[in-house]
Parts: sequence; structure tokens; C-alpha cells
Amino acid sequence: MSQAVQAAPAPPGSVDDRVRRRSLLASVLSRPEVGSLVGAVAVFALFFAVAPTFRQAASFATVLYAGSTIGIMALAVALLMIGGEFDLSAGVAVTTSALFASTFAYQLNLNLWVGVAAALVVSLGIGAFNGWLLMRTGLPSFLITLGTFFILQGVNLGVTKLLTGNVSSTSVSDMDGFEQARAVFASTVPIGGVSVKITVFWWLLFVAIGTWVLLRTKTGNWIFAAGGDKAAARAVGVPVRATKIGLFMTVGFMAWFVGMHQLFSFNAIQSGGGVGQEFIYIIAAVVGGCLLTGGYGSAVGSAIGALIFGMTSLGIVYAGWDANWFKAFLGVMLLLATIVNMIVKNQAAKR
Amino acid sequence: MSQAVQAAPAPPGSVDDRVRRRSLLASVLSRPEVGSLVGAVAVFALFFAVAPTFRQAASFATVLYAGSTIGIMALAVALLMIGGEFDLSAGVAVTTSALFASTFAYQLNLNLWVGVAAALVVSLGIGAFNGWLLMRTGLPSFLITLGTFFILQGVNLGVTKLLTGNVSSTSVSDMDGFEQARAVFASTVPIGGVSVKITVFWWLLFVAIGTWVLLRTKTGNWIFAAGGDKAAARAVGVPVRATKIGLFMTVGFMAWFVGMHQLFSFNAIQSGGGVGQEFIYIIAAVVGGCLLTGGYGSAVGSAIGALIFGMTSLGIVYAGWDANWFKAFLGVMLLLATIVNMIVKNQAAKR
Amino acid sequence: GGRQEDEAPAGGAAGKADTPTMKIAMITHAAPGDTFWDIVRKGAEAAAAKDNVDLNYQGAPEAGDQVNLVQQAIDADVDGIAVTLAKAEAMAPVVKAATEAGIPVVAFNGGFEEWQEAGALGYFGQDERTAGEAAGQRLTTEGAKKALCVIHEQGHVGLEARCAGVAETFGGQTENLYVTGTDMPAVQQAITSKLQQDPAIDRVVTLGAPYALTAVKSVADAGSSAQIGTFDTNADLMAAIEGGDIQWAIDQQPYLQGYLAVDSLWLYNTNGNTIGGGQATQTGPAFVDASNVDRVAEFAAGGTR
Amino acid sequence: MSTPELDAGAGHSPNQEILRLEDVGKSYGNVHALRGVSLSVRQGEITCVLGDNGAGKSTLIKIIAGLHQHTEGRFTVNGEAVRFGSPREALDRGIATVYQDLALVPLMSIWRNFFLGSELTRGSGPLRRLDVERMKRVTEEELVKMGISVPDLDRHVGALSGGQRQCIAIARAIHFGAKALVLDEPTAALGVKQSGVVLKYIAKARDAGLGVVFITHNPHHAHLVGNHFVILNRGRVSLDAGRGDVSLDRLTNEMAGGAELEALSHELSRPGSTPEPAAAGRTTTEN
Amino acid sequence: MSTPELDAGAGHSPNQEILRLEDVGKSYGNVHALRGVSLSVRQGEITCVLGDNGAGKSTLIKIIAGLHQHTEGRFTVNGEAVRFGSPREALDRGIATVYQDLALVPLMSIWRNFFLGSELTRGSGPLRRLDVERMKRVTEEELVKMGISVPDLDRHVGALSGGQRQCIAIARAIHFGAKALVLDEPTAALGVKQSGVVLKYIAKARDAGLGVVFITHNPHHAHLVGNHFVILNRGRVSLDAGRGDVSLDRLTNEMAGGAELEALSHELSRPGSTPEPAAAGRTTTEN
Ligand SMILES: Nc1ncnc2c1ncn2[C@@H]1O[C@H](COP(=O)(O)OP(=O)(O)OP(=O)(O)O)[C@@H](O)[C@H]1O
Ligand SMILES: Nc1ncnc2c1ncn2[C@@H]1O[C@H](COP(=O)(O)OP(=O)(O)OP(=O)(O)O)[C@@H](O)[C@H]1O
Ligand SMILES: [Mg+2]
Ligand SMILES: [Mg+2]
Repeated sequence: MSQAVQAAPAPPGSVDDRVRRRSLLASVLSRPEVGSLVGAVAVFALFFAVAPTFRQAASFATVLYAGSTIGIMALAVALLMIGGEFDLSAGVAVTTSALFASTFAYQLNLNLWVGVAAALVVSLGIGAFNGWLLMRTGLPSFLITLGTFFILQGVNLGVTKLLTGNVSSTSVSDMDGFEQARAVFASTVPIGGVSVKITVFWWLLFVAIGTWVLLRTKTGNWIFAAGGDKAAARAVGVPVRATKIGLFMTVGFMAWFVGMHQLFSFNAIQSGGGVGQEFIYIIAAVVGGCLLTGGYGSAVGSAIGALIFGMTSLGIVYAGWDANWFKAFLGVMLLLATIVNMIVKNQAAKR
Repeated sequence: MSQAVQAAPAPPGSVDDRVRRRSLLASVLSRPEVGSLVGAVAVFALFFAVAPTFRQAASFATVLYAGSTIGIMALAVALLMIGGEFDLSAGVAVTTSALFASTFAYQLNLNLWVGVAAALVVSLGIGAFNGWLLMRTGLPSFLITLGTFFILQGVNLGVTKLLTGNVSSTSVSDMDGFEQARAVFASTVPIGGVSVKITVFWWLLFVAIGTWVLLRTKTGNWIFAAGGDKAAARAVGVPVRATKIGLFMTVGFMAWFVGMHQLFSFNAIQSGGGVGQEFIYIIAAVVGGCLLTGGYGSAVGSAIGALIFGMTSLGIVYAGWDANWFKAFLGVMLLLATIVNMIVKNQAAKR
Repeated sequence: GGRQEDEAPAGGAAGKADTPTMKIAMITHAAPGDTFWDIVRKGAEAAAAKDNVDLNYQGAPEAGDQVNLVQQAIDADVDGIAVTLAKAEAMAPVVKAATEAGIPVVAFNGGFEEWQEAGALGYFGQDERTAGEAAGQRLTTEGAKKALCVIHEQGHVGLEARCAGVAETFGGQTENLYVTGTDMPAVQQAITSKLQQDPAIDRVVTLGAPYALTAVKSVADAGSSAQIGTFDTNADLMAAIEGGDIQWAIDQQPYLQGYLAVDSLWLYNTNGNTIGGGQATQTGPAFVDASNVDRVAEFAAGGTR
Repeated sequence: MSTPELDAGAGHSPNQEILRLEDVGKSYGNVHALRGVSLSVRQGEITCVLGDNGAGKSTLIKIIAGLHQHTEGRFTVNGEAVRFGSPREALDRGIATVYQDLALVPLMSIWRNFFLGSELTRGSGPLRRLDVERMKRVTEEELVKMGISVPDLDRHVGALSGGQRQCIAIARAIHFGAKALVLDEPTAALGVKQSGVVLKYIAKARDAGLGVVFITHNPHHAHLVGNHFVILNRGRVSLDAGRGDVSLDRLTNEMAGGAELEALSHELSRPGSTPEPAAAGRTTTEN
Repeated sequence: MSTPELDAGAGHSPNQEILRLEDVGKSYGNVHALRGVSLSVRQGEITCVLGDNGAGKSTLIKIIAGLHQHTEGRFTVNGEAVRFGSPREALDRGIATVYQDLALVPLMSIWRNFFLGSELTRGSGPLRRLDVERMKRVTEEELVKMGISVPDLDRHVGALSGGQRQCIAIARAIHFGAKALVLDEPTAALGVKQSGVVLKYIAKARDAGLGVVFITHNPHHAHLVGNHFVILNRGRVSLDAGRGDVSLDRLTNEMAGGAELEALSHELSRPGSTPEPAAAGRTTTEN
């Protein structure tokens, strides 16, 4: 049964004839965020078709605003998830930051900017604490940040009650520095007759920075490695510990930013706020293509995920669908968006 | 530098002299649930010391009851997590089941048992749907069950409003079959002067069955394998798909059971109920030693986790601590319990 | 701005009774952190301080948890229980268990129709539905055409009942909108989008003071001319009514609900009295609007109205 | 134990064909990993599949094992065309496989891994339960036979050394292989002694009438036991010969893709005088 | 590239000692994986660590690489006693390692894995960014030199064959190893040609004055390049000899733990007439 040689072995190192060049389309399709982008376009098209109001520029500005308040946090949460960890305290940390800034400045009669700066320190500190405890104990981040979640929730209420006697912070609208801070964190920018919230621009900026860091810096490389295979990353000398603590602090930073936005747009902060938001952020990140198991995802994806969530929840209102069924519509839309995402990915893999 | 042979090679297959026999204590300590057991004892001791009411038998019965309503679901959720998946719809699925049973029997004027049976079918169906969609699409279970979560939440409200005009179902206390069903799902058993809720016994039974299945049956082996390494399990012929769908259906079954308990103890069901409970179940499972990444955990652990959660949340009330700080206490207690758990495990690993 | 040194302590301080210390549990269906319930608690604490009562305040939104809390109060053998019966069906058995154990129970806030059947001694409060009906009537007299009722917690019995009451008596059209109460920007966005979608809406009714203040921003964002009414009050809301941003607020006097619930248990235990004499004691609805806002604002600033 | 008379050296063997691949191809997305591969595995014979890294060997055996499906061509088992939906179907036909990545579940104990998917039970009905005693005993016996000492069968597989893990995977496949045994680089992580034991087992399986597919990078090992040699090169078959038709040297040369090996061994055996190897490779760390 | 004059055959070498272990021990819980191991690695020499499966070789190199810490004994680098807290510290001293489990991140691309932890950057301040072009170029060059063709450097490592992955890990270590190179079974998954290339690299690293620790199960490979041989047996050193003191046959015998190998090779080379191998092992599936 001895047969002749059927193919001459190619010289080593030469180009492999087994590999078809991937078309540009296929390469584009295989980016983590493209599937969700198609999902976003599908959701957009749907509401564009069924909801006349959705077509107005003003409505789009509202949708973008909704995207930004979710998306700024979702970005940090996505980075953290790429790095292989969760933060369940992300939602209440926003409230903590806002409460702290206002209470601190109010109680000590300081300029609001001092409160803002102090809140930044506190927020970064909470992030660093989460990260430190995680690395120190080796417990899963789910548990650590669950603990922080409950603690912050309790502290928000307990401290506010203790200091103000009420369950919300005192209004800061008449304090020094309010107007400037409002301009930075919570103003409105008119563009071609439409008022766009400033958070939208901050969001774009943050996503651009996030993308740059992820794809073009050492730190980004380390984030992917720490989430993809912690042991391997450590073995080749990646500072896993510092990377993860840094990611938690990034979440802290964004929580501070969103907290400041809330403080300066609503003047007073309800101490019970933020609970449950952490999951919205995770949802946005996952819908945007992040793997829950870490090591895969993108900054742009988190923005698209936030946009899908914002578009869907407001789109249902714009479409005038029965409010009683709101959540059911939301669920169906989310499932559809992710299934579209999956189909796009499968198609990309086949090319 | 040639040196003499320092140790004669032992004959192959003989006992390895490098291995110290593990003491019985060390082997016991390395079970997944033992760490959390120590945590539970610590929490118990704390409240026993600070809260006089906590020492009464009646209070203990209340704590057990709280443990059972969390624990029955936590058991199913723990099995699912060992099998490597999540179910975010577990909380609202309980409400769906109860609403369905009561509404079905009420609207069609049937014996309640018919409603109970129909609800079982629906609950198993929801579980099967989750599992099927998961295996069919390959999407993470987080996303799939998130979709179901929203859908069920919307359907609970939408359908209830449609049929009753209210946000809660109509009371079933005067319908046929109520008394028997109540005896099965929601009665009280007096033991030595203390009234213990029947769910406590069901809970013990379910945990015993769960332990048996996990450790002593093929199915249990498959659950560990499917969660530990899906690809490897499939490669050696484990029916991963059937195992995972079965696990989702187990969650459905337990959701039905807890739903029936709620229906027959409260007679009427609030359509908004159950939201957020899914995380309590996951918390109980994780505190009880389940890995979030799958492949590790135990049924008894989930029970201990539920007990820790129940003891802590009721203990804070028994101790009369300020309700404003409730969450903060809860967070600190949870962190302490898990850190104790971790220390025990580390000690076990060192032996 | 900032903290003023001379800010008055909140609440009326009365003399203290010399009766032996009494343990009373107050158990509501509210999650902690809600403005309305915070005022209820303040009223209860004021009464407790006056009556030498050791008050244990707890709240849980899930029916099962609230039942457990009452059971715990029974376990702790308190001298009285004040409970909300928003989920009367679920609470009835455990209320019965309490009375069987010899613990007097009063109902407040929720359970206007069910408190007697459940075995409570008295009821203090305002049926949510009645309050809603009052709001609906007010909208009708104002000549409104279409109202938006903003529910900040989906499936919450009390909130749903308020909106149902509005729909019942309001001559125009009523539409509900569900928003995520824990996320203020989302509340603002959702109301804005609804107003953009349906310009015919000329009234926004919110079910809590902070949401009314947020609705003011939404109305501005959407360029709508809708007027805003709300349930419940707080200090900032008073300012908004004075400034004309918000038209009115329905005040069911939560402070009074909490105060009376505790005080009635004290009276019952020390003297066998029942406030209301077996009838429900209504604490509202009263409207706060431009005509009477100065009178109330003073107390709202102290956090007790 | 039957020892059928084998004509190991001949090209045409009278034994029954168990597995047959005809013109089989497989793509992963844009990579065409296998193209037009034909191969047959007969009862009582060892078919060695050899080839460079990335040649497609593992892909080939994954198709046979039911883990992947071929995208072109025909695959027949005992004359019947099949397309396995899952490895379970292959196992049910008596095809047992040792995967290159071993397919062990790290957090499970040794004996549970050994019997995973084919657990022994006792009792019946709801009382049907794992026969833990017997499974442990069998596992221990099989491992002792392979010459590795694993002191505690309840240890997690994740805590074993690479070679110990490989031994478990091999022992398991040998225990469960009824008709055909497919081994993907089984001796890669093994010591000299264990490699010998594995080769002995492979020979024994052949003698018991199984068809064996043996993938290796070691021409010595292959030549020692193989009846039949298939060399893959970039996804194509470049040599398909019986034992009689190839010498060890030819095999080695074919596998190395040329004759440059001789030179290498010379070069290496004269330390201190290494001649210029193609383009200097090492640079010291920078950054 | 300096080629220092080596006295490869002698027991005592004049070269400077880079790594030295004295009486080092390591336990994992109740398993005492290493006991009283002494070893030294000199500049410009290759120290081969050989031994049975589970003997403790990987544990030994993990201590050197800084992945684990020894629980007993002393470990000195360039005469200075150390106890690495993390692999980073070892890397910073110029010790590069190829781990048995390769330490690659499956979801990252080939070039990112290659430079992971030692990325090249350009620009400065906030504009400091990865020098993607250069990293890709270097990666490609290094892989081509190893003789494997990886068509697309942006492919995920997870989609590569076992041997391709191993090549990446080796190329990386060789590129970054400045003082010492530690290789744990680098040729396990490699084909004949690639193994040759790797051996050539190892020799080249030695000639460039690095100290090399080379773990292998292949006595031929070891004897071809090693200056010094350490055999581990159940966590203890059972042989420590210079090149001149052991023949290939002795090495093979020591590694196999006895002389039974001869018999095996005889046995196997006569297919069809296998004599009774110790206790029949294979049973067909039951269940
Ligand atoms: N993380 C661990 N926990 C417990 N025991 C371990 C662990 N890692 C290795 N061992 C044990 O230590 C011993 C030595 O393992 P090691 O990996 O060093 O062996 P090795 O010589 O590299 O073997 P191989 O040639 O098979 O790779 C083995 O008995 C192994 O089971
Ligand atoms: N899942 C996958 N996705 C994409 N390409 C793959 C995948 N698995 C393997 N390949 C590619 O297919 C080709 C063949 O791989 P295969 O694993 O079959 O090689 P092999 O012959 O087993 O090599 P080795 O000797 O290194 O194990 C390789 O070029 C590899 O990169
Ligand atoms: Mg392979
Ligand atoms: Mg090893």
C-alpha cells in the first residue's frame, strides 16, 4: 500500500498555503465590539421605524444622555471585567461619592471644589481597598465587592441620617463653587439647536482614552493578560496585583465622576440611590462583547452596550408601548440584540 | 563532581514516601463546606452572645425558616453554579410560578391542585427554555437568563394587571384544595413546644438528596465535570447539554416549590416580588463555598451559606441594631464569615 | 450655603412619661432610605421619646421578609407592634399570631380596609387609593387633559394604588410610567422621553418628593409645559412650590402616622385607650400648594413634614 | 488473550478495516487545516500518524474522536459512513481517545476523572449509585500497571505533574478502548520508563485485535511499534507506507522534512565550536 | 557573540556560578515534592535535570523562576541569597523560563504573548505607546528562525497547535534570557526538526555565556548538549555528574530507573509474539 509522496513539503518558514487571506470584512467582523454594533444598529432601526418621536434630534440627545450616564461607569466596569474581576459596589459607590462631596463641603462650610476633591480621594480609596482586599485574601471579587456593596449602602444611609437627620443630603445649590462645578459636570451644550448634555462628550473622551490604553499601552496588555490567564501573566512578569488594583481604582474614578454629575444636576442626593445599577453596568459591558470570564472585550463595546441599553429603555417609551410590559420588552430586545451579536460573530469565524 | 547515588530509587508503584498521611482533621477541613461551617458557627456565637432573644428556641425556628426559604433555592442555584452556569431569573421565576398557579386556578375556577401542577409544568418549562437557549446559542448564561429575568418580570406585572386589574393576584384562601396544599407547602410543625415551619424539613430533605446526587451518582459526576471543564467533559462522553438543561430545570423545580410555599402562606402574590432575590441565592451559594467559575462546591455548603445569610439578617434585628446601618452590618458580617472560611481553607491546604 | 450653626433640632420635644420602659416594634413594607418613611420614623421616635418607649424600627419590601420581622418581634416578646398592612393577605396570619401571643397590634399607612379583619386595634393613615383619588379630583378641577403617573418602583402595591386612584377619579386620560427610582439620571431621562413622545401630557404626577424635583428638569429638557403635582413632601419641595415649579403636593402627614401608631400602643398598654375608638383615624389627604406652603415649609425644613 | 498472527511487515493486510477516511478535509475559519486526507486503520494494526508541528495531526484525530466534524470527504467506521455529533457517539462505537490536551477536569479527583462519562454503578432505580470502591480499585490497578505511583486517588488532577496527568489519560483510554484506540502524542510528557510502558500497552492493544492510531514526534517510537506510517505535511498526506517500505532513517528524514538533521547532531556534539547557525537569534533583554 | 573556551567534559568547571541551590526543599501541603536538593548552574554550561514523572523537576524550576518559594534550604543567584516573591524578580535578574504549561494567555494574539510583561514602547510621557510594528517584526523573525510558520501574528494563541504554542514560549524565553535560561521539557510537543532547532538554540545560549537549566525526558537530547547531569528521584538527587562521568547508556538506564528497558525494546520489536507483560491490563468497557 506504499504510495508516492503526494505533496512536496514546503520549505520551512515560507508562507503557509493553507491559510486563505481573511477579507477585510472578516477581520473587521471579528473585533469584539462589531457584533454588538450590528445589534445596536438593529435596535436603532427598529425604533426608528416604529417610533416617530425617536427620529427627532432632541430625542436622540436624550438617548445619548442615557447612554452616557450608564456608559461612563460601564467603561470602567468593562475594563475591570477584561481584567477578570467584578465590582458589585460600583452602583452605590457613585452615591457614596456624591454624598461625601456634598456632606463634607456642607458640614465644614467649605468651597464645593474641596468636597469634590475629597470625594475623589475617597472614591479612589474605596477602589484601592477593594483591590487590595481581593489580592490580599484571594477571595473571589464577587464576594469582596458584595461586602463593600452592603457596607457602602449601610454607610450611605447611616452617615447621612446621622449628619443631616434626613435620608438625603442637603441641597448644595447655594454653596460656593456650585456654578463652576455644574459647568464641568452637569451642563448642557447646545449643538445645532439641540441641547446635548456635557456627560456625552466626557463619555466619548473616556472611551477614546480607554481604547487607547487597552490597545496601545503596556497597561492594556497587562489588563488582557491578567484577565485571560492570571497565572500565566504572573509567570511572565506582569504586575498582576498592581494592574487589578489599578482597575478597581479606575472604577472608583468613574464612580466619582458620575457621582459629581448627579450631585451637580440634582443638587441633593438620596442616600438609597445606586442600588442595582452595578448590574446595569455589567449588562452594558457584556452586551458590548466583554467575556464574564475575563480576558476579552473592548472599551468601544461597553459604549455600544450602554447605548443599546439606553436606546432600548427609552425607545420603548418613545414607541408608546404599554408601560406594564416595559420589562418584558426590554428583556426581549436585549436577547435579540445579543443573538444578532452572536450570529455576526459566528459568521466572522466562518470566514 | 560526580557524586554517589544519594537515594536508591524505590520500586515502581510502591508507596510514595514523600506523602505524609493527611490527618483526619486535615481531610475534613478540605471539604468545600467546612470553611463556611466555621463561619456559620462564628456568626452564631456572635449573635448568641449579643442578642438575648436569639438564644430562644422560637427565634431559632424563625432563623431556620428564613434559612429554608433562601436555602431551597440556593441549593438549586449552587448545583447550577457547580455545573458552571448562572440563573438570574431564579428570583422572579418564584413569583411567576406562584402567580401562574393562583391565576390559572382562579380564572378557570379549578381545584388549586390543578393550578399547582400546571405551575410545575410552567416552571420546568422556563428552566428548560433557559437551558435550551443557552446550549443552542452558546451565549453566556448571564445574558440568557438576564433576558428571561426581564421578560418574566414584565410578564408577571403585565399579565396580573391584565387579568385582575391589580398588581397582586386574587386571594386563593377560599378555593378548593387550599387546605391540603397549605398543609404540604406552608404548614407549621410543633416540635417540643416550638413551631417549626414545614419548609425547614423540605429543605433538609432537598439538601440530603442534592448531596446524594452530587457525590454518589453519575449525574453528580457530570455536573462537576460540566462545570469544571466543559470541553474535557464533552470529549470523554459526558452529556454536557442534557446535564446543563437538567440543572436549569432543577432551578425551575425549586422555584416552583418556593412559589407554592409563598402562595399558600400569603394567599395572594405581589407581581413585583422576587426581584433581587436571585443574588441572595448566589450569595448563599458562594458564601457556602461554591466557585463562581464552576466545578467546585457542595449542596451542604449552599445550606450553610443560606443559614449564614438568614442568621445575619435576622440576628441584626434580634440584636436591636439600628436599621439604618443594617446593610453595613450585613456587609461586615458577610466579609468576616468568608474571611474565616478562607483562613480555614488555607490551614487545611497547609496540612 | 453650608451648614448654619443655629439650625434647629428636628421634631417637637415634649416632656417624658414616667411609665416603665416599653418595647415597641414598628415594621413597615419600605426599604430603608425612603424620604416618606424617614418622616414616619421621626414621628414614631418623637412619640417613643415622650412615652419612654424602646422603639425598634424595621422595614422590608418583600412580603416574606416583613412577615419574618413581625415574627421576630413576637420572638422578642415586645409590648406592642405597629405594622403596615400594605400586603394584608400575607400579613394577616402573623398579626393574628401576635394578638394570640397577647401583643397588641396597630396598623398604619396601609391596610385601610383590612386592619379590623386582621385583628389590629386601630388604624392611622391614609389609604393610598383615597389619596390618589383626591389627586385625580384635583386634576379634574384644574381642567387637565392628560396626566402621567410616574411609578418609581415597579410592582409596588402602594405606588400602584396611588396611580390607580388618580386614574379612577381623573376625568382626563392617565398613563403610567415606570422608572428606576434608584437611578436619578434614568428617572430624568425616562420622563423627558415620555414628554417628548406625547406632547399632549399636561400634568406629571410623581409619587415621591425627590422625583417631583427631577420631573421639573425633565419638563424643562423636553420643552414641555406640563405642570407637576406630587405625593409626599420635603424641604426642597416646599421651595419648589413657593417658586412655582411644582403646583401642589399631597401630604398624608407621615409624621402623624408614626407618632399616633406608637402613642396609641402606649395609651393602650398604660390606660386601655384606643385612639379612634375602633374606627380608622385618617391623617390625610391634605394639599400643600402656594396658598399654604409657608405654614408647612417651616416644619419641612426640619425634616418632619 | 488472543495473539492473532500478524504480517506486520506487509503493505496489504488481511485484517478487517475499522476506520477509513477518504479525502477528508477540515477548515477552521480561514485556515484549511486538513485537505484530501485518506487513511485506514485495521484491526490488529498500528497506524502511526507523523508530521511536523501544525501539520494537522490533532485535527485528524479530533475528527475520528467525534470532537470536530470534517468539512469534506467521507469517514467510515466498520464500513458505515458516519459523522459524529459528539465524542459520546465515537465512544459508543468503542473508539477511545487520548487527546493532546488530555481532557481531564482539574478540580475533580483522579478516580472520578478516570471513569468520567463511563461511571460504574451498583444498585438500581433511585438507589443506583456510584460504585466508588470498585472505581477506586480499578483506577489504582491501572495506574500501578503504568508504573506511576499516585498515593492518593482523591487528589485533584490539577495538582499532579504533567506526566502523571498524561498517564491517567492513557490508562483511561486503554481501559475503555474496545475497538479502536487513538493516541495523540501520548508519550510527550512521559519519562523513559513510562514511555516504554505505554509502547508496550499499545502493542498489547494491537495484539488484542484493536485498531490503533498512534501520533508521535519520535520516529524511534513509531518505528518500534507501527505497522503503517502516514506522514502529514501542511494538512496533506506526504507519505503513506507499510512497515516494510520504510526504514527508520527514511522515516526520520521524512519527519524532519529534509536531511539537515545529520548536520545538526554533528554540530551539537562539538560544544564550544558551534558554527554560525542561520542568522543570530538571541538578543538580550531590552526595555 | 563570544564563544568562551569551554571544558565541557570536566567535573569542575572554572566558569562563574550563576545559580546555586543548597539543600532546597519544597512541600505542597502534605506532599513533600523536593527534599535536600543541591544544584549549581554555571555560566556557559548546560545543566540537565532529568528524572521520572513526578520526580519534582518542574517544582525545582518553578523555585528558580520565582513562581514558588522553597520551604527549606538556600537559593543563591550570583552568590547572593534570594527568595523571589514573584517571577518578575527572577526576570529582572535575567532568568528567563519556559514553563511546562507554557504560560501563554490563550485569548491574546501571538505577538502580544511574545512580549507580554516586557513590551517594547516608543514615545514618552502620556504618549508612550506600544511599538506594535517592531514587536510584530521581532516576533515574526524569532518564529521563522525556529522553523515554524505562523501565518498571522494576530491569531489567538488558543487556536494554535500544541507544538506551535511551545515554540512561541521557547522563542520568547530565548529572546529575553540574559543570564540564565530555564527550560522545562521544551521539546515535549515538538517535531524532529523543531527539536533540533531548539537544541541548537540551547547550545547557542550556552556559547553566549548563559547558564542553562534543561529539563527533558529524552536522554539523547540531554547527552547531546548537557555539561552536567542531575537526576531527581522522588524529590531527591540520585545522580549528580559531569559529562565526562556518564555515558549515554548509563544516563538512559538511570533515567529509566533500572535495566528493564533493554528487554522492552526487544519485546516490542517482535510484534505478534509479545510475551506476557506484567499482569494483563486491558479490559473492554463495562458499565
Ligand atoms: N500544586 C501542587 N499541589 C500538590 N502537589 C503537587 C503540586 N504540583 C506538583 N505536585 C506534586 O509534586 C510532585 C512533583 O511534581 P513535579 O510537577 O515537580 O514533577 P515533574 O518532575 O515535573 O514531573 P513530570 O515529568 O511529569 O512533569 C508530584 O508528585 C506532584 O503530584
Ligand atoms: N481551533 C482552531 N482554530 C483555528 N485554527 C486551528 C485550531 N486548531 C488548530 N488550528 C490550526 O490548524 C493547524 C493544524 O493544527 P493541529 O493541532 O492539528 O496540528 P498538529 O499536527 O497536531 O501539531 P502539533 O504537533 O504541534 O500538535 C495549525 O496550523 C493550527 O494553527
Ligand atoms: Mg497536535
Ligand atoms: Mg514537570
